Amino acid sequence: MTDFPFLLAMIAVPAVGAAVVAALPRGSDELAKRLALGISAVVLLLAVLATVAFDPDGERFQLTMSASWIPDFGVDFALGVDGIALVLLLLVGVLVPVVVLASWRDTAPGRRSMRTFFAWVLLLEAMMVGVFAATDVFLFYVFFEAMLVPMYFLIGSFGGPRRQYAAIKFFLYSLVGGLIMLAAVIGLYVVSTSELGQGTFAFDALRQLDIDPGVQKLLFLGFFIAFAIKAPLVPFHTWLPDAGAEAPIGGAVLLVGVLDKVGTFGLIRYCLPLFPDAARDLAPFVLVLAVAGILYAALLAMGQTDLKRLVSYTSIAHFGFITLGIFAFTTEAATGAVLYMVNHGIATGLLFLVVGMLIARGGSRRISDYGGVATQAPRLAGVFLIAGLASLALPGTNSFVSEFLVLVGSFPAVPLFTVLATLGMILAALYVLIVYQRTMHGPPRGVLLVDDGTPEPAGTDGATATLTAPAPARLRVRDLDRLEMAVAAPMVALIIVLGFYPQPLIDLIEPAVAATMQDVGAAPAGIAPATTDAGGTD
Amino acid sequence: MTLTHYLVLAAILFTIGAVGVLVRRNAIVVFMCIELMLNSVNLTLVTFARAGGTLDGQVMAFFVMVVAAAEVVVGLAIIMSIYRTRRSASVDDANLLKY
Amino acid sequence: MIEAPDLSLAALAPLLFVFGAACLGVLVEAFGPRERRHAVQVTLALVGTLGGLVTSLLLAGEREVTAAGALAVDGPAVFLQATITGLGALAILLFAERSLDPARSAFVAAAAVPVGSPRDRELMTAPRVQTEVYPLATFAIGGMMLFVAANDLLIMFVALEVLSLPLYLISGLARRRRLLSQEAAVKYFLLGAFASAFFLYGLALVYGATGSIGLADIRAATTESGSDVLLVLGLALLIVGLMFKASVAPFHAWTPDVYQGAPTPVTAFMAACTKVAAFGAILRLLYVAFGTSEWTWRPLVYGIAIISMVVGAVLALTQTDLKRMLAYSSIAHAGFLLTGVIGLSPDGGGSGLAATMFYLLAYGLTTVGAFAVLTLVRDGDGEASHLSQWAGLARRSPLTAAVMALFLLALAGIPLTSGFTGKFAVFRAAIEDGAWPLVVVAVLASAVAAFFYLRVIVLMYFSEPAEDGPTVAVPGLPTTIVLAVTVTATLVLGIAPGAVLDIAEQAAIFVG
Amino acid sequence: MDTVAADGLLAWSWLLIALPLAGAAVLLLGGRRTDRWGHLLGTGTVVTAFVLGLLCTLQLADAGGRPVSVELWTFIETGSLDVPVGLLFDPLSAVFVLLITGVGALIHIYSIGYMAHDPRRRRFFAYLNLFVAAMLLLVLGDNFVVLYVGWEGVGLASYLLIAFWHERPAAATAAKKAFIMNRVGDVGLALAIFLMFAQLGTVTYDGVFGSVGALAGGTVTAIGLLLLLGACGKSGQFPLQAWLPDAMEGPTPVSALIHAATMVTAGVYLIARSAPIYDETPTARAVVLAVGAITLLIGAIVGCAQDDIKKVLAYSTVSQIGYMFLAVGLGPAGYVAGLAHLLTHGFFKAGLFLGAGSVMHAMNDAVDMRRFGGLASRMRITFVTFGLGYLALIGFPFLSGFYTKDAIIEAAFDRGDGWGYVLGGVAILAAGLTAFYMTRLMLMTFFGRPRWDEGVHPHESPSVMTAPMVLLALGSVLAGYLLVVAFPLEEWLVPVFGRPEAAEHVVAPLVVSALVTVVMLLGVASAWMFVGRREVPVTAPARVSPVVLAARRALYADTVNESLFMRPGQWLTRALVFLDNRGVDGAVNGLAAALGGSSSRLGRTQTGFVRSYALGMLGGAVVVAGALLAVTAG
Repeated sequence: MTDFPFLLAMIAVPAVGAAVVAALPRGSDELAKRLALGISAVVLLLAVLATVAFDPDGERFQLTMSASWIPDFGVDFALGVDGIALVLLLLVGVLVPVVVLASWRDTAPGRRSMRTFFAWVLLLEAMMVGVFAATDVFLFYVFFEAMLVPMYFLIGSFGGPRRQYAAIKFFLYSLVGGLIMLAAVIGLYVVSTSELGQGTFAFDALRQLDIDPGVQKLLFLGFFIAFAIKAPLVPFHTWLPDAGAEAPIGGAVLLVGVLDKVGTFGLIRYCLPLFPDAARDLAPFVLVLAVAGILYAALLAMGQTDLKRLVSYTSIAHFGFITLGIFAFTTEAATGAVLYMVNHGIATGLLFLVVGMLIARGGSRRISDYGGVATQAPRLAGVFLIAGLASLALPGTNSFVSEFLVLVGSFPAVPLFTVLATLGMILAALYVLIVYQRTMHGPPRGVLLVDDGTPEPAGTDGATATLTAPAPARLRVRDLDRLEMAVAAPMVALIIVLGFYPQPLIDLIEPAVAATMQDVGAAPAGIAPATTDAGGTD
Repeated sequence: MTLTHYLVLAAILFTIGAVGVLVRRNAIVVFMCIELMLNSVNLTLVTFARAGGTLDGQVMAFFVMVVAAAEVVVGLAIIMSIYRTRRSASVDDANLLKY
Repeated sequence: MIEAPDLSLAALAPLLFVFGAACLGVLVEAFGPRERRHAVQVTLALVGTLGGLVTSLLLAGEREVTAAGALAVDGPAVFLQATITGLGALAILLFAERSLDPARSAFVAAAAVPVGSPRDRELMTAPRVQTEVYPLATFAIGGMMLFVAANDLLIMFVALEVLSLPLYLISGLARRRRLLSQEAAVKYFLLGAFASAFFLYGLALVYGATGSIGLADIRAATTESGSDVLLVLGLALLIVGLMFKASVAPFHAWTPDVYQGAPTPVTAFMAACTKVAAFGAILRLLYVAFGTSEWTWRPLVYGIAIISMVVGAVLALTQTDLKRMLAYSSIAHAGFLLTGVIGLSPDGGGSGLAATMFYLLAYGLTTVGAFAVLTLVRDGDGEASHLSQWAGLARRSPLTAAVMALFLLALAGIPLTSGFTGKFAVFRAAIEDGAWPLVVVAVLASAVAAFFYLRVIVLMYFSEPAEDGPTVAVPGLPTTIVLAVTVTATLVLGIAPGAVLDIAEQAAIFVG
Repeated sequence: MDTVAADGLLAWSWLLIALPLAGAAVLLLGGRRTDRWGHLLGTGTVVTAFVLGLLCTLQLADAGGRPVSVELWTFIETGSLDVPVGLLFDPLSAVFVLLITGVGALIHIYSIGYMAHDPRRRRFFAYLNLFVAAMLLLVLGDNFVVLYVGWEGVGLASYLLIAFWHERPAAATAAKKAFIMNRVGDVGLALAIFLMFAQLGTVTYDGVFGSVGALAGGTVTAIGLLLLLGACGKSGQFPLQAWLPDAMEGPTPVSALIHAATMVTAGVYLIARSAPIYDETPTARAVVLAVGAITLLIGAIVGCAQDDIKKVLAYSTVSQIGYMFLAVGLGPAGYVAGLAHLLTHGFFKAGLFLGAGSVMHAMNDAVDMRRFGGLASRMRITFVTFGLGYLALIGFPFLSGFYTKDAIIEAAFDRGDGWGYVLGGVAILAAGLTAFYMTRLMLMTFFGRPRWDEGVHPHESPSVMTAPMVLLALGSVLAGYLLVVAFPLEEWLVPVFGRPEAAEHVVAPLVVSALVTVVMLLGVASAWMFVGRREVPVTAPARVSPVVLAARRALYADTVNESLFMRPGQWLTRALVFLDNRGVDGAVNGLAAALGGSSSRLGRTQTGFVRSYALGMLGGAVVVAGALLAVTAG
């Protein structure tokens, strides 16, 4: 079973699929989306099978395969996953079909051809799988950069009014980071050349190098800046609100749900094991960025007037938590951080989806254009609330587990930062509940208001005339229909199941994280905090 | 009168040519200035040949002359064609392509 | 009784092929029947260049100095000759394209006829075409091949002129917008002549300083006698002359004007082949003749590289004409190439040489392709090279837009395209030589550069097409071939560059 | 006392949580097809849970109250952190299980009538079920993390129920306020958990209580204070009391169940549960005392000036929970007293709220007591049950409040030191105030001339509503006697708190009781003086003493919150948004603009004149030559 090249298949299937979908004749959007759904479902299946084949307590990297690619540069096409990458692959596998399903309706006749849209999504999936599965730094870099292209076209061709600006901004930000990283990658290669005789990009070989601290710092920064832009961390974040706001919902979900995870994934997969000394020395600064991001972005989220920008800012705050967890250098926190990546993908993904459903009804992204939706679209409101609660990490939702782990794990190592970060819990509650109250609660108002006496379309819950506030004003708003429920249901289910029974994922993640922590030379947290004090506080 | 004098003279000629290129407007004159530069080089070559006691330099001078001649042919052709269009040989008039 | 100098015809086969074809072309021009001339000329030029390509490929691994030490047929020479002939053949194909322009050719019917005269107007639409361009171009190609193989300064100078003079002429032969074309010719000619004068004076000074013009002898002289003022001045002037051809800032001023004014196929030819040739000469000069006194010119090249990258990238930001934009981008690329030159260790080893050569190949192919696409997008009076006219091109012709996007991404150096492999190679070479600050500047510059490439993609894909926008002509066979070749090359060199890198690696040894 | 694994029925005690949870799930997922029978299902689950809880308690009693644990599954296990999902069924949690399921069941029944006409009744019962489940998880969890899960779970349920009529802006806002202020407390609880893990490496009750003694005093105090912060948030104690009165925007059964009987007493539970920790830290205990004392005064004072019947009861709740905090703050001496008062309060306050709900039901949901009056004759049952609850609350002799409140006051005096007298005094004073405002409420509502709006025709509520009121009224009469005299709670809780040494009374209980009764009667009398004798104005008099004004404004709690947190927060947010757009993003865009500008400026050098190009080249040549010479020379 394990000798089946799962990872290669997970890259090849969507890539080929993308080509096929793109090659379909004009006007075959219906076929295109069915095809896309099928292909992404296959990838999901492969991901699940790969998880079955994966042995958490076995080798660090499993399902490996390697083929020489560019011998002159010592580049191999080497794939393999540890627990960290595996759970992220599962996330990709889950999100893409959902996204395809969520874009089902966009293939209306007269609209812009969605054939290319699905092709780009599938290509993006292939790239994302590649970036997580690569065990060769060069290969990782190639996917890391190439990933930009499909997302660039997704934003630029299918996005909102300011999509050109957003697309270019997204691309340039990432490219700048990527190019700086390129310099560092080459530097790493040169170092390996001087140490091992001939240069290599193999992650495992590079991990063994001992690099002079000064050089380490430079290389670390090279990688870190790229990942900090990708994640994004304050102050490299301003591209995300634009991109997130202008991207089509499907694109936004993949952008914030998966693409940005590459940043945090890179931090824990590359920055820590490859440059342990630099990571330890610079941890305080990173932690400052992380905590600043948590509070700063949360406050900004409260100040937003645009639904999608708001969600983007909440994500920035969450990335702060993830980074805190990674750079606290304790197994608990780092495990929590990785789990957070998955959970955030699901929770924020759902939040984007439901926001998109609301926008699809109102045709406006402005928060102030909505009000009292819950009175006539209880299912919509319900899903919105669940997504929101997951985003504020309410116990019982998946995010709680990860946020709790991050904080409880970081506290022994960096108490001060953790306390500050914990205040983020309050801010999170604020920004979620404020937007929820403004859009869902209160008397009906906004763009959905029925000004003329037209009867509202069917499908709404009859729950408008309450014995308390007989509101004469009514909204013309459909409640979630079958398709939309089908989109939301799996996410909601995941949120709750993982909220109460996260252990399977943790069991996958922990060994890999523990190994990483050994690379950095950090012990698990717990009774003896002194051992893991990353110098954050004093 | 030592060899240095010749070299200096050649340098001066070269400079004159270069300056001429900068200050003169008429394409023909500009081109002649360039020819002057080439010829100053010839002088230099010959001088060095003399100094080195070999003939290479002199041979090179011949090469240069031939090349210069070819250049003249091409150059005048081009200048002529644009002159016939614009009725002016001023290099400053040819100024459509910029920025 | 003078014994003839040793002359290994085998080693010179490529040159002979090309020059032979060129001379025959002249004869055909003189005696061939007009109506069949075009076909014959094209075939001749293609046979010549392709023959040159094949023979130079056969010469792979050849390392000898021949023609009384005047020519060095070694790895780099052969590799670059192959590159030049290959790119040259592609350019010739572009020259030969007749189906795009209703006037059946990109070249003027009779260059001597004044612009705007009645005769000119009537010729404008006449089926008559110029065929001198083919022998001229072939001569230029021959000159370039000579340029990269020249093992003494005089040959280098002669080659310089042999490649330049035809270029001056054919850049003035545009069928449309003749005024611009002629202006380009004049500027190119005057500045070119000016530059070669500098080169020549440099030659003289070096000769004076070392008593010889053979690169090997110069190397010997510099190694033992060190470097006196004459030598250094000479080197400086030689560098100026070569940098001019390579359109490196601050000697780039002619590039945008000439690229814009010249007929697009010629621009493609210059952008690709001239760069290859010029860098070939630069590499040879610096590493064969002055390899041992590397420390003298290294800081200079370092600085020039930075200037060139920054000037090219920044100036291109605000261009509105595609040809002009590509011209500035070629200046920036010259800077990137110089980072490769920096990454070359004194003994001519190191990965710099191979990297630079690979970059030249990749860049040349991509550029030819990009200009080829440019020739397809036309409106009433010829090519529509203004950016605004490209808005929404993807709706009109998805394929054209996709191909152009690929080339632009390659020029921007996005992974899985040849541009990335090239950038990676030269940056690696530079960092191996400890020049990481230069590389940091380079990556920032390429980030800036990425902006204007992206802007074109944005226009093509994300903007609504203008109603009176240009039409996309259906390429004829020649252009189709060119596009097919360049697209494939751009992808192959990006996805599986191993083989070519190997070849470059093995070729990367000068015969000293 | 060490715990044993569960057997028999206790092994099924997880059903206590599962049943209501399943009910909620069915009702929420079932959609409109469950509208017809949804409320019955909801009530059924809780009643069943009550029965089950009763049986479990009996089995526990047979086992001599020996704590029983039920391990369910591993919640989180990584590194040195191990969080199981386990239940702990000991006398303390048993008491709460009975209170929650018992009162819960009654209020479910009541709601069937109260919400009969609400089209969203099904969802109402779903939320109630959800609340019961979460609350049971809170009191049954065997470690702090599970407690935390329940803790925020009840917060969610309370949010949903306060905002049940969410088209009312007031309700929506109140719900948000409640959740936020609770979250502030939750942060404290969370930090306490982090600290436990950091210092003790465990978060289970056994682990923490077992080794807390070994900790440095400072750490223990920190843990205690952080726990207290959490308790204050949940129980509406000073300084986080402001949300509780607003929470009255929710339907009245919610106010009765969540914001009177059960959820708001979770804080007391937390502190009682954490007794081993507080036993180690007098400092934290002192703070608990202070909080309790301050809160019970605030509640009592503000309660005197409110005209909204539910607000009066709400502040009364705040004040009564203050009593409980005061009690548990006293340490071993007070735990039982506090819990006893918690139980009796659960009965009579729930009863009072249900009565108030019945009144509102009759008055078309009016809440302004100034527009009530003379309802005694129209609503007999309501009047009687409400009256009994009232007597119990003000501590009328031999009703439940009398026993439990006196116990607390005695315990306060028994501290012996000066603080003991201060606290006792405060408690007694508050007892007087309680008597005052409750009497005022009674007078304004049930006596005097009717001051109803036109179109109001008061009528007794249906029996489905009155029956629970009657039962609760019985509870409020008897509970005190049963818990203190008949089946002493003290005995029952011995397994948890151990047997406290018999305190020597500094003030004889009889004296205390007498004193309390006198003060209480004074309060009643003064209420009669101020309210009963004269006509009640239909609109509140504008010109009143600053004290009354302050009391009406809830002692400016909201004003403080707004000016201290809300406004600065909003200002900060606006400032940051500006900074982010202009500053951070502006910098990037500025850089881009700068590049573009320099590009066009640099482009000017490309003049198009051959000669200037030549000049450029010449200059370049000179520079190159110069550079090379410089290198070689230097």
